[in-house]
Parts: sequence; structure tokens; C-alpha cells
Amino acid sequence: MLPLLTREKNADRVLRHASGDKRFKILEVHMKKHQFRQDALIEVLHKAQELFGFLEDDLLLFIAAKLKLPPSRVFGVATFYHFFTLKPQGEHTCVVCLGTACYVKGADKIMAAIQEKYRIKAGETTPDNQLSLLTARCIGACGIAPAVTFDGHVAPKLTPEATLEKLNTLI
Amino acid sequence: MKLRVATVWLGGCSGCHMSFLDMDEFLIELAGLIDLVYSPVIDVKEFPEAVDVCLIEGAVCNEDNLEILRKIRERTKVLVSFGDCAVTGNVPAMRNPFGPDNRENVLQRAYVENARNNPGVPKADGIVPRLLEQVVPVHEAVYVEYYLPGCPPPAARIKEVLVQIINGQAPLLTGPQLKFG
Amino acid sequence: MQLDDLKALVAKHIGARKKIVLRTCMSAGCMSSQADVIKRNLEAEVKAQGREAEVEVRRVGCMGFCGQGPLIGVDGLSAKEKLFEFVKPTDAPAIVASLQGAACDVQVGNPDHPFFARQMRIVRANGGIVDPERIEDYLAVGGYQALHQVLTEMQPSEVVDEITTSGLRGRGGAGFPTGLKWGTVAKSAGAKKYVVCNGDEGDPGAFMDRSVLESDPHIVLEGMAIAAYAVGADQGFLYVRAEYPLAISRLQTAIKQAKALGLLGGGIFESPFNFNIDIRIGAGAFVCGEETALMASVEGKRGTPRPRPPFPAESGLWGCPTLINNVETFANITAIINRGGAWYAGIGTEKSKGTKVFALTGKIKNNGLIEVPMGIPLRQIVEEMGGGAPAGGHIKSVQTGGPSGGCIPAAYLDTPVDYESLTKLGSIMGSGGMVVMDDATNMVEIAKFYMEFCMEESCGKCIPCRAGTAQMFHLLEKITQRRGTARDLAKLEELCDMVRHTSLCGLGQTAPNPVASTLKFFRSEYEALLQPDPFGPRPSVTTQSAEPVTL
Amino acid sequence: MAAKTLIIDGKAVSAEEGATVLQVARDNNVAIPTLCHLEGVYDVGACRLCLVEVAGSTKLQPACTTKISEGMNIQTNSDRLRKYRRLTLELLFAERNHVCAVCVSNGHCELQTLAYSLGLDHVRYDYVFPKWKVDVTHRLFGMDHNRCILCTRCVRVCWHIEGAGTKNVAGRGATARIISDLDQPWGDSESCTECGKCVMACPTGALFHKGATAGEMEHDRDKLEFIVNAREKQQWLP
Repeated sequence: MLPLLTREKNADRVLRHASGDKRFKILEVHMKKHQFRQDALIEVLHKAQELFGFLEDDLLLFIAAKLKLPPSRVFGVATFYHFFTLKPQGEHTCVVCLGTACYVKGADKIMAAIQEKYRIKAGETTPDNQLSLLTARCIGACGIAPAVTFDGHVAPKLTPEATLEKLNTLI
Repeated sequence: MKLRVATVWLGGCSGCHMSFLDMDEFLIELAGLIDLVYSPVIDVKEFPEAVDVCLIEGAVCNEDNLEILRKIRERTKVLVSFGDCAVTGNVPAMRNPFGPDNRENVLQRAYVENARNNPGVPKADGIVPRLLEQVVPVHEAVYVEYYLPGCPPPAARIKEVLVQIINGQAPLLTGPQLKFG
Repeated sequence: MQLDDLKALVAKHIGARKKIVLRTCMSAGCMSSQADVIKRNLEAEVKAQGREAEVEVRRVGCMGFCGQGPLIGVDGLSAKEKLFEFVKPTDAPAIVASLQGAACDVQVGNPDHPFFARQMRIVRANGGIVDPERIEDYLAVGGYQALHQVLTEMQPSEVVDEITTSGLRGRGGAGFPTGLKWGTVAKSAGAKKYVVCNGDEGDPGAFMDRSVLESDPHIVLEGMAIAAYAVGADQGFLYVRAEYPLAISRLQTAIKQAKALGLLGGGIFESPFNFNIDIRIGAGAFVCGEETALMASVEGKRGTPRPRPPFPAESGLWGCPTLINNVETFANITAIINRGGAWYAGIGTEKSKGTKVFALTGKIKNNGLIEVPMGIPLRQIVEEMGGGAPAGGHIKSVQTGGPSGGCIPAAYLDTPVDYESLTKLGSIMGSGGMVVMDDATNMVEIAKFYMEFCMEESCGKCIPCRAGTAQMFHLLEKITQRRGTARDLAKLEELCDMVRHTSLCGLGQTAPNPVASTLKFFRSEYEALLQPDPFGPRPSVTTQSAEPVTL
Repeated sequence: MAAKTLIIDGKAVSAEEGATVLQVARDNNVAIPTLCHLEGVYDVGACRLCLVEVAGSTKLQPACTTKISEGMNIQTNSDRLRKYRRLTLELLFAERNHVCAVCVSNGHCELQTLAYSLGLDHVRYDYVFPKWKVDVTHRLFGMDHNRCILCTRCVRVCWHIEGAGTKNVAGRGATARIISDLDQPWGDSESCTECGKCVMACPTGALFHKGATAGEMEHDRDKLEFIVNAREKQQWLP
């Protein structure tokens, strides 16, 4: 069917819905700082994820409308970069660095230990929504390998046991 | 001495063999040139020793397929993958993308959901051979010398390959003769 | 602002300094071991022990010896600096008390250790010395004087010549002559030109650029400004990985401070030269280290590369001539301007000039960042500076160049570290990751590790990289799981050749390197995993019938 | 514009400056295989089938994006190039689920035609057998991701000829896929104008007219070239 004349368009619905949420306001101010430039899309997505925790469809549509970009372009960019997530994350995040230095020093064993204990794979969240397990390509902390980031804080020179213990105290 | 030729039917629809029979009057000429020692169209139970050429129709879908294929490889000089199922996996392999449960789902669909009478997956040994986790083309299971693609390969294409083999040449198909599908 | 104003500012800053300085490393490595708490505790302790008049605690960047961190350097106590290692927050009272001669059981490092003594610091000259969040500290070590010099005394072409004379080559991996690149951008016609700093340090096992950006952000900004003047650009972009939040925040601070002093922005040093720098934050895509992909990302698009030519020097950001250099390349510029291209060309080898920063990690005693002159034998780095493998192990190989590089076996440790020698061994200089592997490391697993990396980082645009790396990973998995045959190994080698020669960008073209180099030097490890192939190819057979058949 | 002379497969030819190697080769009846190239939209150099050897350069160059230069000596069909092209096709066939026998484009597919023209009789690499969906939510068209080779022709015609920007690539690497709008079912797309250009452009059976059965789907790629010529050159007749 050709664009629906009677039904409200998705973008209109999102813009109307967004007007009640303060976070959309903050995001819009941020876009304004970048003069609504289309090349600031990645910066805007960073800010959006920081505000909302993850990038849901309506949020992407809001950004597309404000930056005057086709939604397919915004979605294409948001899914190209690993840093962006389109799914909500758990209460806590645990990012295991799988860079070479960490890998040769046993990061794979740390990964295996977490996967076994919490029965989730990389990129997944526990059913109780407590823990999201993620991996990083290299966080540049090779001198203190193997490193794991717990809720944004890097912990150095870990073992599988020490990692599980950290998670225990976290959750 | 005439070439000892076999044809075999693994996981496929037998369309390739139908196409083989479509060679019509050439079949009579062929009968004078080769000894057909094993085939779905003749009554031989055991795959014989010292076979020169075997055309294999169908993909490798179950343990029986795999077992006979290995036996064929040991007893045959030249294997020809005969038709798209043998060459690519084709339609039988379309269950593969459905993941580790695809075997159970296929059996369920065939023997339960689509059954008019007595629904139920046959369980007794030797009735339905155990399906492989993944359907694979013939060359993933054993080494294959030559390929004869097509679904089914047209009779003229089959004839071309057979004539070249009988003439002692390595069969060479080019251009549209190699078309899949 | 004029130079004299700056000098007055610096004089005031230096005048306010105290006799003893406790330099606390607050780079990401030491921060992960509570360096921020240590600094707070030290400050409180200085106050508690009534030493505020003589002692200051300074936030500094990376000192390099990350494996021994957190580190505290002490200046002004004796002629030689003193270095505390493995410092804990609870050590603060003892450390401050030790400044007055009290006994202290915190481990003290040896500044004459080959790890330090063999270094030659140009890029990292200020790392661990200046406070990266105070521009005055950078100015106090002569910062922005090179920029002043080029703006007031040199023509843009003279700047390019100086860089050409220095023999500096790109530090991002490929080693393209920097002067030549600058010259091309300078000559390219265009009203608008851009300078881009590539800080998308994606090689796993490398953190040189992170360290430079965190420890000495201004050296990069100044290098970019000099480049902009030389090529005629007025806008710069500094592309940093999102994985480096500390580097990003320090760069933001640095840019703000430089702008406030008129060292960036409009009419720098009251000349007609304008230059602004915007930070662009990456979002986790290794391929964005490739320059055309990076430009797509700066433009806010999917970071997919495009065929070259046209090269960015002719048609880059938004179709304008664009100079792209790596962080470490820009960090070399001020030294070259200050001390001359000829001086720089005197360091290193005939074709590889200057120094190179390496991140020395893996199965080695001394982990950390080192800066060494080009041409130094690999053995000196890993055995003398790195101290060899940890107890009980033997070094088996050294991996350089990350997923684009290769594994150099121990037998070749006497190889000089320069662009050509490493390439000859099937590896590359790369950005400077150096991961040491000992005899417990399985080389086929390492090859698989890198292939998985490349497969997951492939942007998916071209077929050889997208589907080829996936097939190579699958073959490596088959082999490591002892399901592979000699035929699989042959297919792997065939793909090594094909993916290398047909991929669109550097990621795909170099993705086979870790496999190819381990196959070259450690082939027996692959072969030991292969299975017999009883249903494999037969000995050649002929079928000859009695009578030829006519069609 | 100045004329340039160059050698293609040993034959001296001349052409206008600014032309690509591919254009000049085709004008001179030298066939170079392509998959992502489409007359009427810009080139991306992604499929790597048109790589050629240029004397004096160690790197293979894509014919579609490489501009000719004076004295260039080009090989388009060496043993090495044929081997790489065959391998590229093998990788494509192994990557997704291309089942020619049941495909709507059987007999009218550029991938299939290239495979037999380049002598591909079987795929030596293990088939990946990924799980991909078929989107038949659109009123007129369908998208079968199993048959997609990510040539991005549909994306380019949607953006640059139609201007709707409905189609794009999402994800990356082997999981990259063609999407409509925010990865919605195609039928829910608000931006799609139903012009059908993407269907015309598709080289395989990935995009098809609903109702077409095996072997019935013929793509009309000349229409796209016609539109571009009419719009940009005011040329309605060949």
C-alpha cells in the first residue's frame, strides 16, 4: 500500500510520544550542539545509548526524524558498530577482554567459567536480568592482562576463580 | 573388456535416473558398450567389487547412505556425482539450516503431521535409517572424480559424460552444460 | 596569545612547583588498580604529615612499566628518580614518610633496569612526567613552541621538507613515508582540506596510542596543528575508540585548554592560521582503522572501506583532500620540528628512521610500553628489556602486527625490528603490538584466534573477506578439533592466497597473515592435528574401452 | 577530453579519459565478469569478480572502479584471475542457501550463469547452511535472504535512482543483511514507494515478484539504465 494517508505515520507518533520524555529533550539539545548535522549520527547514537541504556526502534526513528536521515540509514549504522546495543542490558555488565594479551594469559578460561556458572553466552543476559556478559576486542589494558571490566571498572590480572568471586560480590 | 558401470540412488527423488532412462535409443547402444553391474533399475542386491565407474544420485542423508557410499568408494575407480543433490546437497539439504533439531522435525513432519493413517515415527531397527545431523553433498563424504550437475541433468548431458568416459577421456562439461538447477 | 605571554604563564607555573613531586600514574592500566584512590590517599597523607610546603602529588600519564603497576615516581629526593611499584592505597603513609628517610617496604624499582635503560623516548618523552590534564605542564616542557616556530618562521613547504628529511614513516602499520603523504595533500587542489588523526587502535594486544593520548594529549594536538599548517587544512578530526573513555575525556580537556590559550581555533599565535579539532568517537569496529572506512565513520556512516584510488590525499572526507596519520606519527612531529629532520634521520636504520613504541605483552616477565630506536634486535627487546619468559617457560614466538601480522619464531630473534625485516618474515611492523608466546602456546589455536577476530570484524562488503575469513575459520576449527584432513589444509592455504590478493581493503588483505606465518614456521603443529583420509583421492585411474564411441 | 591508449589482453585500444577499465573492455568486446556492477548506479568494487592484472602493479584492481590511464597494460583473463573468480563464486554458493532447482530465478540468474560460464561444477568448501528468513509481507514483492549475495544493487537503486532510501545494509560480516527501514517487515515500510526498482536490479532470486514460481522470475535491468539515461541524458531511445 502506498504511504498511509489516514493512519498516523510512525515518525509522527514517535515525535508526539517523545515530547513527554525528558531524555528526548536532552538528546535533542545534544543534536543541536552538533547543529543537527547528519555526520554527527554516531555521536548522537552514543548519547542516546548513554541516556536510554539501549537503542530501541522509536529512539532510532526519533533520531532519524531529527537528523533528516532515512530510518534504514540510522539502523544500518546502529547495527554496524559493536558498541551499540539494540537490546536492554542486565543490571550489571561484565566485559571480558579477549584481546591477544588477555587471550594468551587465559581470558578464554575466564570466559568459560562465567558461561558455565551463569549459563549464558557472550552477548546474553541472565534470565533474572542481573548480568549481561559481553566481550571486548581489546581494552588496551594489555600490561595488566587478563582484564575484565565490571560495570565500567577495569579489574587487572584476573583468574577464573577471582572473576567469579567478583561477580558474586557484585550480584 | 567392457566398462563395469554402476548407478546408485541415495537421498534424492530418482529424477536423475529418470533422466538417465530418457536417453532413449542410446540406452540400447550403451548396453553394448558397458556392463551395468549395479543400479536401481537392475536386480542386484550387493554392490560388486572392481567397478570402473559409478554414477551417484542423491545427497548423503542418513547412515545407510554413508555406509554404502564408503563401500562404493572402496570398490570403484571413478565416482561421478550425478545431479544437483549429489553435487550440492540441493533440496534434501534444505533441512540443514533448521539447526540441530532438523532431524526430529523432518521425521515428525513426514510420519506424523502428514500421515493419513497410523501417525508415528517408525522406531524398529532397519526400517528408517538414522538420519545424519546434516545432509552433505557426496564429495564431502568421499572423494569424487567428476561432477555432472543439473536437477535433473538433461539426458544429453548424461550421454555426453558417459561417452567421454567410455572413450577414456576425462569428462569435460563447459558452459550451460554445467548449469545447476 | 603571543609567545611571551605563554612564557610568562610557564614561568609562573614552574615557580609554584614544590621541591618533591610524587608522580602518580593515572593511565588506564594503573587506574584499574585504584591509582585514583592512591593519589587521593597520598594527598591526604601529605597534608596529615604536614609536608604540603615541599611535597606535591601530580597526576601523570603512563610510565610504561604497566605490569608492575600501580607506579609512583618520586622526583627531587635525590639525583635519580625513585620508582615505587605495585603500590596499594594503604601504602600512602609509608611512602610519604619515606620521603623523610623512614623505612618503607613498598617495592622499589630499578631505574637502570634495561626495560628503561634501553629505551629512547621521543614520542613518549613526556609520558609519566607531565600532568595530561594541565596544559601548563606541557608548555613547561617546551610544548607548542614547535607550532610557534612553523607559524612564524617557516613556509608550509618547508615544514613538509623537514618531515621528508626526517624519513618518518606512518606508524599505523603500512609505513608509508609521511613527508610524501603531506606533500601530496599540500599539492592537492581544494579550498577545504582536512587533517584526521587515526586513534582507532584496534589491534588486540596494542595500547601505544591509548597511552600517548592519555599521557600527553597535547603532543598529538600540536602535531596535528603543524600538519594542518603544512597541508593547508583548517579542520581536524581526532578519531578515538569508544573503548578509551579516559583518553577521550583528556583530549576534550586538552582541546578546551588549547583553545582557551589561543593555541587552537582562530588566528593561532595571532597569525592568519586557523585550526579546529573535533573529536569523533568510534563505536567498536576494527575495520575503521582502515583509512577509507575511518573517513566513512567520521562522516557518520557505516564504516565500510572503498577502493583506492582515489586516495584520501586527493579525495577524502566529503570529497576534499584529507591527510590521515596515526596518533604516534603525529606525536613525532614536534620533536622533528624542534630538533630538525636531520637529527631524526640519524636515529634508526637506513629505511626505518626514528623510534617505535611497542606494547610488550603476553608470556613475558616485564609487561609494558617501550620506545626503542628502529633496528634494535628483537632479542634485546624480549630478552633484555622484557626479561624473557616467566619462570619455567621458553619463548616460542613473538607476534607483531596483531591480526594483520605474523608470528616470528624464536630462531629469528636476532632480526632487527624495522619495516622491511619484519615484512620479510611474513609479519609486519603494524601499530606496535608485540605479544610474546611461550612453549605452552598452541600456534594453531593462535591462528584460529586471529581468524575469528578478522571474521567478526569483517565489514561484510567484499566477498573474499566476508565469506573467505568465515571459511578459513571453519577450516581452522575443523583442524583444531581433529576433524581436518590434508585436503582441508590445502584448502586453507588456497584461501590464504585468494583472500590476501582479492580483498578490498587492508583488513582482508592481511587477514591470512597469522595463518600463513604460523604455517610457514610451525607447520608441524598443523600436521600433527590432521586426520587420515581413507576415502580421499585415489591414485590416478584410466578407463579405456575397446572401441571408441561415436556420438 | 583527451583520448588514452592502452592494451587489454594484448589488444591495443583507445578510449576517453575518465572511462573505467570495465567500460573500455566491454566497448571492445572483452567480457569481464561482474556481480555488484549495475549500469545506472555508481560502483562499489565489492564483489571482486572484475579484478584485473595491471602491468607494473602488484595489486589486482577492480575493473569497475579503476580509471584508465595512458599506456596501461591489462590482463583480464589470466589463469590466476580465473582461479580467484571461481573461488569467489564457491564462497558465495557456500555462504547462503542457493538452491537453484527451486529458485524463482532459475535460468535467469546472474550468479548461476557466471558459475557455469566460469566452469564451476561443484563447491569444494563446506556449505554453511545459515538460517535466513523470507520476507513476503509486501503486497507485491518478496525478499529471500537465503539467495542474497549482498551486492547492494537494491540499496543503490533505492537511494540513487528512486531516492526513497528504504533499503540499506544492517549488521556486518557474515551476518550483514538487507533491511527495509528500521529492519521492519517490508510490508510495514512507510518509505517504500513500491516502484520495484530493487526487484529489477537484483542479480539472483533474492528479490522477486510475488506469485512468480520456480524459473519464472526475470529481472528487467535494462529498465534501470533506461530511467537513468532518460533522466540524466534526456535520452529516451537507444
